[in-house]
Amino acid sequence: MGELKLMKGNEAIAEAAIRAGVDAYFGYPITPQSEVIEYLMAEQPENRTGMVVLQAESELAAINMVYGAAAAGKKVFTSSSSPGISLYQEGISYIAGAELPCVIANVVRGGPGLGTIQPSQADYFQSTKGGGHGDYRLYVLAPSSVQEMADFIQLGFDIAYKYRNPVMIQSDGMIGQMMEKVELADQRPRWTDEEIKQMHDSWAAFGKGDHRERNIITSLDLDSSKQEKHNHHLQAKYRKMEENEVLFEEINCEDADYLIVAYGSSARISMKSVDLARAKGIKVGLFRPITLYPFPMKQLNAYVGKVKAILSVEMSAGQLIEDVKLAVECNIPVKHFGRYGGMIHSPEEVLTALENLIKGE
Amino acid sequence: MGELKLMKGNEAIAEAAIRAGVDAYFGYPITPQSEVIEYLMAEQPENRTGMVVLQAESELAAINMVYGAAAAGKKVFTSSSSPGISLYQEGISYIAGAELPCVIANVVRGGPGLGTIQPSQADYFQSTKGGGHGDYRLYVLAPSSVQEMADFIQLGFDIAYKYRNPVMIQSDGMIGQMMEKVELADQRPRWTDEEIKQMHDSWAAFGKGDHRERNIITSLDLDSSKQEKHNHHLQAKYRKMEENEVLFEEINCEDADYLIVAYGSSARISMKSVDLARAKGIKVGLFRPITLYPFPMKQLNAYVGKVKAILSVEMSAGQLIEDVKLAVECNIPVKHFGRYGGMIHSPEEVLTALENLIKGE
Amino acid sequence: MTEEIIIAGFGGQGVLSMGKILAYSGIMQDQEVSWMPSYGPEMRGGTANVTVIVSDDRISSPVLNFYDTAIILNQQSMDKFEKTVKPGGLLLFDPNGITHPPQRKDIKIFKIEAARLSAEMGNTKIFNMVVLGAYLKLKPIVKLENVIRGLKKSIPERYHKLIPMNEEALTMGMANSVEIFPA
Amino acid sequence: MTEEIIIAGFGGQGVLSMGKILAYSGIMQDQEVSWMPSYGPEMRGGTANVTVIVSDDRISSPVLNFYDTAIILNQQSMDKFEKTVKPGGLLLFDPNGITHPPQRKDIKIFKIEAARLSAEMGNTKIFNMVVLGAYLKLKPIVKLENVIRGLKKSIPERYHKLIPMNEEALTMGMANSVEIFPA
Amino acid sequence: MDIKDIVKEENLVYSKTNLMTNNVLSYCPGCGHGTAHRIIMEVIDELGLQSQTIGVAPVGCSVLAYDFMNIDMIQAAHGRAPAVATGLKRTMPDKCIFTYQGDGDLAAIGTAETIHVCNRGEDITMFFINNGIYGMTGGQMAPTTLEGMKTATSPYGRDLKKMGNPLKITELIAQLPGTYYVTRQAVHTPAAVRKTKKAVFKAFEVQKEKKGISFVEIVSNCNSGWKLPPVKANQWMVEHMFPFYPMGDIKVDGHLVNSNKAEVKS
Amino acid sequence: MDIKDIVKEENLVYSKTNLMTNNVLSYCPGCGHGTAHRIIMEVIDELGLQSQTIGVAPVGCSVLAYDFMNIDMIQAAHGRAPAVATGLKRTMPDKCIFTYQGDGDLAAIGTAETIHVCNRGEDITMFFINNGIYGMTGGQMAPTTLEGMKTATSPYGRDLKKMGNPLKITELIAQLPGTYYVTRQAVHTPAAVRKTKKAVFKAFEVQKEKKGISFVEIVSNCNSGWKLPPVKANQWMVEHMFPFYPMGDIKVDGHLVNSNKAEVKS
Amino acid sequence: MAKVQGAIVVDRERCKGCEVCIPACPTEVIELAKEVNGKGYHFAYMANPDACIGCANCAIVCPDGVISVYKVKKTA
Amino acid sequence: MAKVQGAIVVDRERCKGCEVCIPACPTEVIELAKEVNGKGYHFAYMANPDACIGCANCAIVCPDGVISVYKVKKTA
Ligand SMILES: Cc1ncc(C[n+]2csc(CCOP(=O)(O)OP(=O)(O)O)c2C)c(N)n1
Ligand SMILES: Cc1ncc(C[n+]2csc(CCOP(=O)(O)OP(=O)(O)O)c2C)c(N)n1
Ligand code: SF4
Ligand code: SF4
Ligand code: SF4
Ligand code: SF4
Ligand code: SF4
Ligand code: SF4
Ligand SMILES: [Mg+2]
Ligand SMILES: [Mg+2]
Repeated sequence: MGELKLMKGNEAIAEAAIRAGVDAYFGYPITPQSEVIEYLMAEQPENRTGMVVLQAESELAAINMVYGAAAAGKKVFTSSSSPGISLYQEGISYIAGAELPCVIANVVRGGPGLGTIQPSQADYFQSTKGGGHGDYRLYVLAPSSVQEMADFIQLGFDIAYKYRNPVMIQSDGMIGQMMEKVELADQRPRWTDEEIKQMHDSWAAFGKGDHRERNIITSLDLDSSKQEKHNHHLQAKYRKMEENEVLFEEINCEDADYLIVAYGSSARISMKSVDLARAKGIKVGLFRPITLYPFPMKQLNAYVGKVKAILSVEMSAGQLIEDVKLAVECNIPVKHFGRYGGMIHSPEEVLTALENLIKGE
Repeated sequence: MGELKLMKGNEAIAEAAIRAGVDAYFGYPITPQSEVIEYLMAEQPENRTGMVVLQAESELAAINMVYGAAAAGKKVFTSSSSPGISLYQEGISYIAGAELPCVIANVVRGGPGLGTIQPSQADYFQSTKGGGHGDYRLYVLAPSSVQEMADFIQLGFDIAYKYRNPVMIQSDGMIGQMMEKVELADQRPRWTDEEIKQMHDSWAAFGKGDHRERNIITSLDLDSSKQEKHNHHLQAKYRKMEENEVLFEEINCEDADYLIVAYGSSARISMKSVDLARAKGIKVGLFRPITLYPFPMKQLNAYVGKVKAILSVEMSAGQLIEDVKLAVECNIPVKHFGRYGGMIHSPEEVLTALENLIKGE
Repeated sequence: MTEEIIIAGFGGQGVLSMGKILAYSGIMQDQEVSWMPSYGPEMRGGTANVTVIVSDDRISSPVLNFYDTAIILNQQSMDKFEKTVKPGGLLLFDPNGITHPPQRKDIKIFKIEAARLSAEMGNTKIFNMVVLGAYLKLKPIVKLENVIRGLKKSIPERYHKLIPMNEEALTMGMANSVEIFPA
Repeated sequence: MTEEIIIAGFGGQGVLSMGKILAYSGIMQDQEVSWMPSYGPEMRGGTANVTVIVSDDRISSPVLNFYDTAIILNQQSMDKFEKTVKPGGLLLFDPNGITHPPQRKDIKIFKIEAARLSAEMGNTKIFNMVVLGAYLKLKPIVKLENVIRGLKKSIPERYHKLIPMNEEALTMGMANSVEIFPA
Repeated sequence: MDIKDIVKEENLVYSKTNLMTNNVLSYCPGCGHGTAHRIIMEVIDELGLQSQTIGVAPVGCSVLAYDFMNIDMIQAAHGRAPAVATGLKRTMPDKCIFTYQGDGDLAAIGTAETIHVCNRGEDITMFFINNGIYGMTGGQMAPTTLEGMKTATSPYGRDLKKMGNPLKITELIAQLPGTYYVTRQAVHTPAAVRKTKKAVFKAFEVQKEKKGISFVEIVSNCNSGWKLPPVKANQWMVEHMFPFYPMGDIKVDGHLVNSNKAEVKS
Repeated sequence: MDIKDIVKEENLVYSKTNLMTNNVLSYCPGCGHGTAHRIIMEVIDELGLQSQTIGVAPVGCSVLAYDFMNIDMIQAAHGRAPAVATGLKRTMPDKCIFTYQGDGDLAAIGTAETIHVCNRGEDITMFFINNGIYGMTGGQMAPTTLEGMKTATSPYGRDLKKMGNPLKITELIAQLPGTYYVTRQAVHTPAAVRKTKKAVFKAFEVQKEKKGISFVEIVSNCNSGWKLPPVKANQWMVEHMFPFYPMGDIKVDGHLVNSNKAEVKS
Repeated sequence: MAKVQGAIVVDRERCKGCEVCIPACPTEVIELAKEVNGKGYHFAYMANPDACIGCANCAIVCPDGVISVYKVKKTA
Repeated sequence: MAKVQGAIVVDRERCKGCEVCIPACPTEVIELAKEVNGKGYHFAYMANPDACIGCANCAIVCPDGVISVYKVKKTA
């Protein structure tokens, strides 16, 4: 068993990055996630593992530093919050287009605009359907605990390198700011230059040896037919992820008449609502997508014919619900419940919404 | 009847902006829409109407210049193409949050990343579901002709001011670069300062008179409960748009056994496919959403029970199709057909896809 | 066992660190814990609060509307949180600065004069430890030894010399809470 | 009436403006028109083509795979577009630089030596007008007077003095196309 | 003479201008932002410009300036106030437009907008509150953070090799032909406040004359970020910030005042 | 002596370096980009750095540099090459990293990244191709476009009052402590090419010694944008660009060469 | 001889006890109160009212603008 | 006396006929051909081969790097 600590989600993700042997972090401060870079600066990982930490002059610079380091096959991590992530969009589209592996954390806050600094889940569309231009997808993980904040770093890099695709960890101010017990993985060594060469010589730009052609990192192809081919390749990759990399959790679902579908902090709150409802004799289960993209379409669809209705719960005006509807192909009635703009729903409110759903309101 | 001209879509939108009495254009060059600013610079609208045209140092600057001028109640227009629009996302979220009217044109090109400069429709999700952070919506118009490029400027400003909401005109390299006959509206005078005061004194920041409190343009409210109220207000506005401002076109749909759903340049191509199919005896109609948001949900749903299947055609790997599916609530089978990454499908390819759909492939 | 606690007061009263020590103590005895603070610039000179949950089982929601225990350290927090104590629950407060004492009859109410006591001990920094002591006397959800272990984990090594003083404060708190019976 | 035309050649041959004049001519006689160019930096010194549609009805797709007429002005374009002429359609080409003349038998094929003729007229700039004249002789979809009106609309006022010369080139083109019968 | 006899309406010689609202300032005790706000509003009041002025404050501690300044105001995105101000000025060339920006805002994320608004020479006034730190987000390193200075993201002090040099953005923009009046001031003493107020007057005059950018840097404390009580923070500022960011005019009437001062290098 | 006797393997004194690929350059006839590419590749070849070098070219006519330079290359987003290079250099401090940027890229959209990479003094080399125009997108005005110069977005000539001043970004970054070697060169004549090549050598040496930024501006033609045939374009460049952007070193060994030259004002 | 006498009025509830006014006063008029206001701040007050000359130094450096200054000419 | 003689080889198909090499040549060796290459460009060639001294000036300014230069010492 690894080391046990009480940590904020923001600290856990930072510590996990050091331990995952990440090579570099680039970021720009923004509430509610500035603890990520603050923790890293205080920990001086350059002394622990040689990991580089740099405060960029802006989010644009940060995401493009990520692009640069990732282009060389280096493990690179960045984090920001909603307005900063909007500024990342061009860079993210480039990273996806150039097929670079990296992990990006969005500790979501209330929007739109400057909004609030309180928790929110209103960046679901942006993360899952592409806030940037073009047809691309991020692998989107939604941690619902501090432990998952830590765990999803390693998992994220595994996927990022397996598919050469950017990975988004989408949490929010609640998961970022709360402390929980976290079991930390043991330190992994950073990849040596030799290892990087062995693993990524076919694509990474770390200097052309005589044994191979030059490597080029680009998302450009002025020839549309080649660009389309590249897009087909990307889409095939996404189909593979949809086939193989879906993650989800089912809590009390076996005998459920109703389902709550919720992710991240909403799922945590809804767990309590399930307890409250069960105490009242309502047979409800919680279906928690862990990957927001690829969304557990088939897995949720399996409840067709089994549950009477679904309550889609999110801290947003209604984004997750579209995927829930698409998943069940309109064969189960789905209703939305959510607070937003920085407001967090209480377990009791979710229960009430569930009761209203059952009453058919 | 207004003046008849042969113009590129990009030129038509620029000329229409002058004639609509727009106060300012801010933009940054990018293919395939640089003709917009080039036309404006050549026309010197400061001499024609007093309209200001400024080449900004970047897209970030451009969208925030738009924010500034719109904040004062001025009619302001900008245009860019996919990578530039990704850079607009933070600004767009602010504009939506602060409820500022303006018109933004995206002449979409193939992505992701730098992609190609050829036409594409892969920014559908970004435009309609929010590429920026937070729960907000743009009113999204999809012109499918040069005439509509011109017409949607005035329509766009009407909606923008009616709802105090940003409007997106989403076309692509094809509509932007092609020339067609266009009938230009007569010149409208720009609003005088007095008119702006009369119409927008309740909110616009052009200088506080003694007769009123100061006006504040902001998207910030650190108090989440107030921010949530503001979000409720925004959502109510979007519901109103959904109720009142949906636009669409139906071609050969009365007796149709099958529907093609397509917008913009895809709709133009599909019109030809409908002709080809009808010539072969296939009863197919074209349903063209003109507003991508609000999407013609009810109007498309009206075909439930009437048509056997729908082919959703777009120059993208599959974005429009999600709204089509949500609209028909899975009561009509829907299949996607599209070329992408800068490739344009031919009328014949669409026909083949339709025939395959009918054959049940 | 699951204990759901809100601790609320001024920013400077050590509300967050009290919660943190409590949470760490839970970890020391293999329990599940969560610690969810209010955050943001509104804390600048303003109020602060933290929700702490200690449980034998997996913790569901880290934010709550109702609590087993509310520890309340200023009037604003009293106004906000008195009503959130579950029936039969506990409200512990420091009367310093409280102008409207709690009125509920369906909960247990205790006061601890931690501000006075810590001032008397000549060290207002241990104020929060006095409060924590009082709480643990009333709800011994964590053992004192685990609190000390938790303390060691949650403060930097260079301050470990202050632990005996903190222990004293805890004991002082344990000895001095007084039950209140609303009129 | 709907006429779907592709005009293809080198960037410098006036391909795009020929299409534009043709489209403007259609407007002059109240027809619907569309003009869709290839665009982008690949044009830099490379090939250019434009699809022009002139019709009495609303025009559907401005991009096409098959055409009623192909006007072809270099070999690369011949390679690409010979096969896109609809059966029974027209292929008009300038033989200058054409190494593999068209071979199809199911279409009408005409040549116009516009490069030579315009050189002989001492003005290579009117090359494209010679080609246009040849085309209009074969498919008189727009009246000459409307072409002149279209010309006036599509070139700046200060060049209007050149219109007579353009007219001459059109006439020259009309008189000089030659039908080809592939071997 | 009794205090009551002195404290009478007719004897009032100074009180907060009405162009400051009655909302309680959101700033930490002793923070220079409040004083800077008040001086600017006094000048706008004295110039009779309330109805003509639109202020732009981007993100930073002063993001809530609109709660305090009794004029039409716009809250801008982080770093983009110069662009927003350009949008305003270009469409309303006769209005008085100013930005009020922190050092993180103006010299980090907003560098491009800062350089280009100055290079274009827009007729606006820029107030630049340099406290060497990101106040609002909890005291992270700013471009203007001094060598060795400890912040939340330079907890062992700013290390120039790793974190770059403190940036004299004011000297830099003074080099551009679009700037007309550039000065550096402070608000920690009565004398400093009086000088700054004069500078603010001059800045708005330059704007009125449409001579290009007028730019007033105010070196200020950030007690919370610096982790010092206000009076000590002001002392620290005089001892550490002023030597690196020397007080006084840098460019007047379009001319650099003194080439020593205009030296950008540290 | 017959040509055949001269044209023999053993008599070869100059031919394109193998570090340039055999792909046909996508540039317009006579465009200086090709020459600039070749010189840089020759130097990398001569220094034996092919396997150590990673180039970063953002959007601009040279976006396809990766088709021509026979080294590992990264195509960056418009303006962001300095950030990309920072990501590379920070994680591979011993590799040789350069950016190759146009004036639109480096001095407009990328201003913040340019200023900050220079202010941090990253150990990278920057090549700045200043042709006073946005070549790739069809000849729009750049920050470096001269007063009165006609472009697609200044069809009546650049009007300073409306469009801002031509920006001497090179002089500006030379003021920053993070830059060590800053020079302005050209590639229009054999002599200029030879000088530029020396500058490129020096720039890579500075990088090897980790002294901070080495920055080589190359003033170049854009025949298409300027609408002049190549040789005329070069003449125009000498007559109009050089007076405003004078040739020569601006900063050597960390010191400004000559205060006249380093004057940013126009 | 006419001597100037002044007085200040501090808005107690808005004063944040930052002490910036104290060194600004040339005549050492101001101190912080032992009591706190509703926000928990020790507020400024005229500890030495007779010394006040109404120079407004305190007021113009007060970040929160909570000081009003009054001044009269007193005939000696 | 040993005199230097040179020669250049232009890759005709890659030459873009930009003429930049022409003024670079100190001995006026180069001209553009009347014919065009496959891309339609008039390409550079040694119009005056005897004058070539193999100085490589033309080659180093050729943007497209299409000139190779050869040089021999010729004994007079
Ligand atoms: C795009 C974006 N990135 C980051 C932030 C977070 N943020 C808010 S203010 C600020 C910096 C504040 O520092 P400064 O501009 O110096 O103002 P101060 O608070 O010191 O007065 C930052 C990083 C944000 N709001 N938006
Ligand atoms: C975000 C973004 N905005 C705009 C563009 C369009 N664009 C491509 S290159 C370029 C400018 C090119 O000019 P310069 O950097 O001077 O390079 P040059 O072509 O002159 O060598 C522009 C505006 C883009 N690709 N991406
Ligand atoms: S954090 Fe610093 S800048 Fe912000 S209000 Fe407090 S003292 Fe002022
Ligand atoms: S457009 Fe200009 S910069 Fe680009 S290749 Fe042509 S000449 Fe060179
Ligand atoms: S300066 Fe103002 S806020 Fe500070 S102590 Fe004095 S009166 Fe109070
Ligand atoms: S007015 Fe002058 S003398 Fe009176 S208290 Fe203030 S600073 Fe002191
Ligand atoms: S410089 Fe090169 S490309 Fe240009 S004409 Fe001479 S040989 Fe040809
Ligand atoms: S090598 Fe020298 S002499 Fe020979 S052609 Fe070239 S420039 Fe002229
Ligand atoms: Mg600051
Ligand atoms: Mg350029």
